[in-house]
Amino acid sequence: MVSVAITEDRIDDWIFDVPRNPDAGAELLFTGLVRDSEKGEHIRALVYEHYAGMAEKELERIGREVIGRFGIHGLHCIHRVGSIPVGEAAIVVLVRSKHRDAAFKAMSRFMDELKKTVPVWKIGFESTGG
Amino acid sequence: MVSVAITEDRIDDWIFDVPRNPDAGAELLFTGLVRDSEKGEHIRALVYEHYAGMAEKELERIGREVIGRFGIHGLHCIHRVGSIPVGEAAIVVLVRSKHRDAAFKAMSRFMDELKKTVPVWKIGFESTGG
Amino acid sequence: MSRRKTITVTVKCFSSARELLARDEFQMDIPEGSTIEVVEQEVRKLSSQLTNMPFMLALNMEYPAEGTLVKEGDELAIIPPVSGG
Amino acid sequence: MSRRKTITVTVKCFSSARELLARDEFQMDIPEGSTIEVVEQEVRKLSSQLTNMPFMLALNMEYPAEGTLVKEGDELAIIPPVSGG
Repeated sequence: MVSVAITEDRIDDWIFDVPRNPDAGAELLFTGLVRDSEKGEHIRALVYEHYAGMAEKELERIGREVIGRFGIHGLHCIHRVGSIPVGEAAIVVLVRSKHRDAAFKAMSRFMDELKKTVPVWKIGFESTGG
Repeated sequence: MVSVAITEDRIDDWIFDVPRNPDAGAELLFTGLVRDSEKGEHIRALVYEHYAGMAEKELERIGREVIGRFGIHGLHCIHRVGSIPVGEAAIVVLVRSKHRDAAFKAMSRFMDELKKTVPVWKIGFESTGG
Repeated sequence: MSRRKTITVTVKCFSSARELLARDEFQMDIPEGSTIEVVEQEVRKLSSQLTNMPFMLALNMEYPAEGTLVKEGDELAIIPPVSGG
Repeated sequence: MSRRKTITVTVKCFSSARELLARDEFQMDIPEGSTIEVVEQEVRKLSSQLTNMPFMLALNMEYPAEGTLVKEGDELAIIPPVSGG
């Protein structure tokens, strides 16, 4: 099972409201956060844009691909866009599986592929001071 | 920074109350759950025992080792023992780091090492029916 | 000798491509029966800075297979290197 | 000809080792100056089922380095293959 979403709202401490399989032995939650510097400059926030429609489709495609490849139970992802302050989450991904190895591999591949093909861009940042 | 704990209480949805570095870009949370079968038999709960004192020391040693090896910001772990019902968490581990690759590697190694040396044992299960 | 028929497609621009072309999207006329590779060449001719810029061209919100034919009304998008997550 | 001095250590038993030996822990006398390897041999002699059982011996809540000397009052523990996490 795959679910994906893109939002301009805050997604910190996001809870995916999806039931677990009774034979789920591993759950892995990844949170990608906005760091306090970008290209050596101290920043206050990062601004993300996305290609609405395609970004969701592409996230879902990659999600399905890793489910098939690693036999995990499910992958759920929410990506925030717009202006994201430092320290807040840009992405939260949940993977559930029977065993932990598959969860680790699926999460790692999902993030690697996302960073190659999903049409989301950091288009600027708000710097501190000045 | 490492913190470890062992408890007989429920640890599902555990929140580690530790502050993040401002340059933390990745957070990985692993939850190990009790599955509904053990050695082909349907079960209701798994019973864990541990070597009090040494289990904590060993978790901390491995935590320090992966922090040094992968340069992550912190690792925090809580392990439940006693009787754990199916679907509930036996372990929750949080890793924080600047980049996601280090977080994935650190989590993976921590769990691999834990399963080799930390004195915690599944000593029995409560089967369903009968 | 009949003139070759043309079709019209929409091209969306994102990130650095939008900055370069100074627009969110535009219409483009291309010969009927053009493959995605032919369209990419046409797009690269729009600006000297686009010529060697790394980008992928999406077709109807997917990355098309090699040789895919572009049709009237299709939505294309210039996808500069992505940086999500 | 003086009798060789002995020291007393505590040995804790966990999981399958506790079942086998039917106790949580016991005291054991060993010759002074014994290494952890010598103590392990003594422990394996306690039960025929222990002889070839896979286990590690912890010393004062750590896995000792090869050749570590065991001292009076030390806490040892029989650690069968672990299964936490």
